[in-house]
Amino acid sequence: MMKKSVPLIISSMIVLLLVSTAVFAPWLAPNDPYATNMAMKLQGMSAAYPFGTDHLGRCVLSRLIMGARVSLFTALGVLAVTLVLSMVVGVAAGYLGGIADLVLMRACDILMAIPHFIFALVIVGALGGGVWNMFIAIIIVSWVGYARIIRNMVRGLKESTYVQYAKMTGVPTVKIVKRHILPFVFPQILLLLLIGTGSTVLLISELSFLGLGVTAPMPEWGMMISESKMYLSSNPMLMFVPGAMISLTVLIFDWFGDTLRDAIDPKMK
Amino acid sequence: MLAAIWGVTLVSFFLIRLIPVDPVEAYFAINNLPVTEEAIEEIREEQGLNKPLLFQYGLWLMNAVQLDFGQSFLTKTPVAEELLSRFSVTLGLAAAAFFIVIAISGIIGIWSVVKQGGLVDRFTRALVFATASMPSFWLGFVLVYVVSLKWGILPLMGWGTIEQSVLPAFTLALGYIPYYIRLIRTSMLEEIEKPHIAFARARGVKESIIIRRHVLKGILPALFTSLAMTCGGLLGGAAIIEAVFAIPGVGRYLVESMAARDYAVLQGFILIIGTLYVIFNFLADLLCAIVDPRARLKRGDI
Amino acid sequence: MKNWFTLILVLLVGVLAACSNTEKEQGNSNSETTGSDVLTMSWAKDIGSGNPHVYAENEMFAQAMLYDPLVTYGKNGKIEPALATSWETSEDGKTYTFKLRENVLYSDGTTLTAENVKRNFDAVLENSAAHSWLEAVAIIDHVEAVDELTVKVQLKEAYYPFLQELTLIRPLRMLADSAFLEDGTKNGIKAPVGTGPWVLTDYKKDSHAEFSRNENYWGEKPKLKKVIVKVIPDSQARTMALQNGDIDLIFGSGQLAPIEYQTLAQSGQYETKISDPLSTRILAINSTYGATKDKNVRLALQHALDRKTIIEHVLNDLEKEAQSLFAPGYPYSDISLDPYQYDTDKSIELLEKAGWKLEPGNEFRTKNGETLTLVMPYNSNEQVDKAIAEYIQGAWRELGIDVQLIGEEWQLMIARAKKGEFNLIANDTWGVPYDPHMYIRTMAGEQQIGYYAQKGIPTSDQLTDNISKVIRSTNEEERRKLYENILQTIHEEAIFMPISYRTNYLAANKRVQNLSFSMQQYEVPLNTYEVK
Amino acid sequence: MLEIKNVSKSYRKQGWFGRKKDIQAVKNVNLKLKEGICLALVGESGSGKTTLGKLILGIEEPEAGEILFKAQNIHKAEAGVKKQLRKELQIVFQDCYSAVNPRMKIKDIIAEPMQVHLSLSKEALQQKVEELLVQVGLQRADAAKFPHELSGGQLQRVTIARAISTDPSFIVLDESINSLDLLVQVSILKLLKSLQKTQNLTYLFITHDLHAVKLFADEVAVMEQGEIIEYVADIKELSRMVHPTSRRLLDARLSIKRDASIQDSRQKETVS
Amino acid sequence: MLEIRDLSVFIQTDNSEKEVVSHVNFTVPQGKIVGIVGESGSGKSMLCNAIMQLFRQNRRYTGDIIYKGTSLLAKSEREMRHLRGKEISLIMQNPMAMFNPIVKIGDHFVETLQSHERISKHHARKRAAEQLARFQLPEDELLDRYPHELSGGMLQRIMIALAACMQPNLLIADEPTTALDTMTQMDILDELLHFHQKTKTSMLIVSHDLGVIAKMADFIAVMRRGVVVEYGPAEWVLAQPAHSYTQALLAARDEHGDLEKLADSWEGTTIGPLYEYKPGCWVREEG
Repeated sequence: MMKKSVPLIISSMIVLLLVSTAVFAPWLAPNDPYATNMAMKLQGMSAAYPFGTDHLGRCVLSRLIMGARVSLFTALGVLAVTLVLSMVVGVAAGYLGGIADLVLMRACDILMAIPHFIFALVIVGALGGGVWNMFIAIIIVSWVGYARIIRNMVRGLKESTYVQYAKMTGVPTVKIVKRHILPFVFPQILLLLLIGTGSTVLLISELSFLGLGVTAPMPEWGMMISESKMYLSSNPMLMFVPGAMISLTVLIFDWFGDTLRDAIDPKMK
Repeated sequence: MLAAIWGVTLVSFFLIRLIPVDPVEAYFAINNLPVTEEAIEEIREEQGLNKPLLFQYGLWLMNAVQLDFGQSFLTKTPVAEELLSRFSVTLGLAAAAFFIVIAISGIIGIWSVVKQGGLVDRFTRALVFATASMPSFWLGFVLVYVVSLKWGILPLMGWGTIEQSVLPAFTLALGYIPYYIRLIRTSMLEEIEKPHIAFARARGVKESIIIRRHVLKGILPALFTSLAMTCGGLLGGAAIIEAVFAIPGVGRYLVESMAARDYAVLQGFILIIGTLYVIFNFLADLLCAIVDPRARLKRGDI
Repeated sequence: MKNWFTLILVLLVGVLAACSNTEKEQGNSNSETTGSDVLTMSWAKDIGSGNPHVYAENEMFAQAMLYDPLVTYGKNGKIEPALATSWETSEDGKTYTFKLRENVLYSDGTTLTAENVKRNFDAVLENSAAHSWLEAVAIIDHVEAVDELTVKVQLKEAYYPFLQELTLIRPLRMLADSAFLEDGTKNGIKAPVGTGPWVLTDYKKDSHAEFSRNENYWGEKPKLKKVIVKVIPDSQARTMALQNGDIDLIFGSGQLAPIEYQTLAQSGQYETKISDPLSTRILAINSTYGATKDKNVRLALQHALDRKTIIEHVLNDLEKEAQSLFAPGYPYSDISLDPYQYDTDKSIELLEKAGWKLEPGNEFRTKNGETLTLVMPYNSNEQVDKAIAEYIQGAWRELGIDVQLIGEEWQLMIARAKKGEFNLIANDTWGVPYDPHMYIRTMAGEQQIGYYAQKGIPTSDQLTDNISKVIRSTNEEERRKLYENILQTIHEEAIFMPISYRTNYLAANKRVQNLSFSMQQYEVPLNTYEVK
Repeated sequence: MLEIKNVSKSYRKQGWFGRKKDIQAVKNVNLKLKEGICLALVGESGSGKTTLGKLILGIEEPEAGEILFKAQNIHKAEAGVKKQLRKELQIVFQDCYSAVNPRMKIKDIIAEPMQVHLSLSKEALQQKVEELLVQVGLQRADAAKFPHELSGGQLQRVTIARAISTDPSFIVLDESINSLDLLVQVSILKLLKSLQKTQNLTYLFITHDLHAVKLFADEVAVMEQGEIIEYVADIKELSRMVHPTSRRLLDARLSIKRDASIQDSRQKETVS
Repeated sequence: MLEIRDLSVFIQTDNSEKEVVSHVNFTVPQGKIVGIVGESGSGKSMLCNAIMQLFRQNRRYTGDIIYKGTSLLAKSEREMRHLRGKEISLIMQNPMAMFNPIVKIGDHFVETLQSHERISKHHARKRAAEQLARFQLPEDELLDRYPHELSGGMLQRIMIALAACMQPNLLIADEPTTALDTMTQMDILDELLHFHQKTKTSMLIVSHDLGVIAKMADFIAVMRRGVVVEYGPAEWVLAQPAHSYTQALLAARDEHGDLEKLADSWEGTTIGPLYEYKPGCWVREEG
């Protein structure tokens, strides 16, 4: 079903590289990302500090590498939870129909009516800052849309002849869903979620930028940008580097999603 | 549609009530005032916060229908007034960004289909995609730093003149452009694959007519639906842009009100933005129905 | 298709038209910013509606520009005449009689009278709930207009800082009769009409405000003709606006990040200035929570704090090192206390004494299997607070202290502080003219940071008793004694860690001259500024 | 064997502004199918043939009337009986590609109904699948293939294998050959015919192709707008149908013999 | 008038090339109807598209297609566009998909007319109405209707009217009745025949249904896997099929056939050379 493609191999390698950077961050970081050293603050590039140091004399590169953890782990965690949540609700609503469907669709209408960023902002505001609350907020705002997509897909599949046949023959519902519905829905949604991961990374950094995300001294890219804002004229590198990291991550996930989609379904290019 | 708007009122009212900070305490805190029990009770009474929640909701809803969202806890001014004056600014910003999105993604998207795979096409697309992946707050600062401060081309910040709107509108728009280039490109290619295009070619219809009348018109419904979503997103995304560029818009106001836990403002804001979204979607459906006669049959509830 | 294009065209034209309209408006005010006696400054927030008797949305500096008090706060807490030229206090300290200045004109041309002053006082008293924090309002029994220019204020009880609190920017400043609504001022005013040196002449919410010189001002008239205040919420944006020449002046603590100030100062292209101490930046220690219940731990922390590094590197030398809770120039604050010196050895010794031992292989000290953990919330939007917190966390890790930072929005942080769920928290004293009595007073009220600081010490009851006594005292000598006692206890129990004295600072174009600061933190002495 | 008594069914269609419109798909239909025969149900599209098929299979519920299979009411039977009925009643769809899950292997497709109705061990199931494949003229090796690897004719054989796997007695052939190539149609019809004999099957053959009917069916019923308008008990009498719609259906058959009149007129034109 | 000379069509995919039409030869004489019959995948539609030069990008051709003495393969896209619809018209199968659902019927006519001559919208509409009237269609009613409001049979009729509106010299009908009911199919075929008799337009009709071809064609070509196995005047091919594949097809359509005796597959070779076994009748030699 899937074609082998060179771009896909390259892009998945880069994603893998990124993820393993996050996983092995504590061992990869050349310096302690939390160690403050006022004597060494706001240094330029050097052998010891490849990207220089920040306003508390911490190694920027080490903080960037550790920062990958927050962004990626949160984004991937959101991906996983959203996947499960939207699958369960979407399939239930789409396949069973009735009240479940009605409730979901109305909930969708309403929740989609509030722009994601604002919704997340309000939820984080309500729950308080911190990685965990931010994580919850992002899931709350994102799962509904996916659930709706799944619901629509399931509705289409439910009408397909082979599902009708399976129902007619008396195949149990759980088995029909497992066999005839999930294998079609799963890869599509995974793909959509992967493509959406880029925007999740952006959302995380935006919330952190506003001081609603992670707590210091945990290094997070959005927060690093807001910390370094005041050094823009004296030390522009400090702001440039985390921004570039965010862009790069978003771009890589976009590209990965694109290549994956092309490989799965070349027509959708 | 009315059902959806009603739902939005529910969310805007009760979601805000989830916030664990007591609004009265917030009122005191934001004013840096010491709190006494009597003072709390007095404010509570004054704002009707001591009534049952459902009663409060009913009251709020009744007033909201008459475009009265109550008074800001913070400034004592009517929320509707505050919001409307700021909304005009944000809508201006969003509208400018909206046209930039349509213009740029339209040109690049159509170009990329008509002159597929050209060098210029590839380069511009790569550039646009790269910029879109940048966080808007960061991009905003970099643009201000480079364009305004280093080159001195455009004004730094503020709002009111066309020059002042260029940078923020662009920053806001950039995030959406690649999405639309992709949407336009994908749906145009999809449309071109359709058999009726082959039939039109077989009739010798001019390529320009095919692109205009068949392909572009064919992608409009998908475009309208997405644009309606984007309108909401642009209004939401304006919050950060407004902070960076010192624009007196509603997004910045939201962030400030959020920090102050100004219930009345937050509720009114979410209600208005949700209603706008519902209206945008309704308009999109309407436009779709105008373009695509088949959509007229499908719409059941209004 | 054609219709669609037309629709877009129409919308486009509409937006352009809207833009060009506002452009014209903006253009007018822009042209005036370049005048030689016009100063353009930035402010982080909108100035508000200009009601002198309420708080929130109104920015104090603007209220101070428009309205005058009866008396003002001079150097070292000396009360000086303003709208009142002289005053008398009765023996029992309950009656104050003010003689008003003659021929003081409001900007609408009306004259200041005793009746008018009474009306202002009454309007404030009518909204007493909002002012309950302020003893000067709560303590007033009634106000009388004795004659055309004499006002008598009757207090319920004696209250020594009454005059001091009359100098506040709000709420006891004078508004013209014509500006009152029927129900007073609590629900707004008709127009900002005051006796102050400035008159509000143009205002666009969240965008800009324009003040013109009050030609009828009773005192020395401002040198500038106009002051335009632009609202720029972001500090980096303010800096860039100054560099770009869009504004002439950035004024105020927190309006510039220390590093930004330093960069501007070092560039030599701008006039920069730092004020005398205004208030004290402190870390309050919770004596009722966790490890900091132990006095030895509190003392250890006092010795572990390296103020010099914080001031040099985080505050960029913008603030002076603080040795005591109140700067020595404050009333009753010039007592000699032996400050805690930065000495990590002593700190470790104290920790060991308190039973917190560093077991081999552990990163942090432990006692009975518990780790020495200090909870420290900070306002996630305050970059300086955040940097200090992060620095302390890093520095104290070397002593085996685990500082857990909780970055929260200000509201949530306050909520946490009210519940007392912290070991350490950044706090400021109230500054001129409130201190010392206002900050001391918070220590007696529940749910306050100061309350949690003292509640856990053995002499807590005596301390709060002294606090309530000192405020009621009419005897200068007794007051001095009580304050000495209070400040002594605070110091000995090591419940506050003063870091630095907050200052105001400003950065301006070289063309702005005669730059100075007021005594009060939130007042900009624009009267004296000049533009070349 | 199967008796349809006064069965009616209508669909509700939702229109603009929620207006609802009822469309009568099957009107008061009576039919009796004898065991072992093949009844062809003929009619234009939209005449209600497929709905009738779905009613018989229990996919749809009738609004009025009843359908008896082996004297059991299909729609009102108890759960146990219903399961037995599901085993006995099978269907072969028109579009074989949409009738199978494209991500399942042939062996799993065929095994699906057996897993529900027969409790076989894994090996026995495998064995049975292979037997079925051979029975419908495919290779044992095809079991491991995916649907897209097979041609239309082969795949239709798979769905036939699936249909007969539960050992049914009645199969609805819902336009089962109409989208196949001509020679493949012939081969499928041959297969079905031989299966009918060996398995003792009864067919309801839904089609609009009278040519295939003539080759394959024993009895014919013609439907128009939900009603049976003509019933022919003997296939040999097909050309003697009298109802105008039946006549038109007969006339619309395209013969490979040249239409004399047109031929004549043509020749005249070329001469003149 | 149209001559296909040893035409082969190759479809190019990413890294391979597939021959879908192989060395096909036949001609469409002026004023005659040529029918091509073959199973799905036999390359019939590819042939139609090759003549119209549609989907040029990923096709490769060898041999030649000569229309009125000039090669269509050599023509530029611009020249082809002028030819399409005006000189050579195409009717495609599945009329429901061939009309743009969001464009009114009348506009389909208008854009076709305007693409080939300078004509105002008003005049074009008038011409469209006349054209619809010529095919006994209710012109005033149809012009402002959308395709989805009409039945397949009606749309197919409109398609014929549309294809005929520029008075083409050659009308290619690719499976014109496949998606239709049997009764509608008959009507459409009659319509086409009627049109042919009136205008003497040359036609190329492609169908998988031998019945359709038998009804319409003067000459019949039988295709199998991209190859023409037999070609000749309709009478000859139908009465005395020379190739065994043609014979099998005919037998399956025989009214008096017996299921048991019919051939259900044909696996013969199609690679043998084409030879003329009678004047004008060509057949492939079988292995």
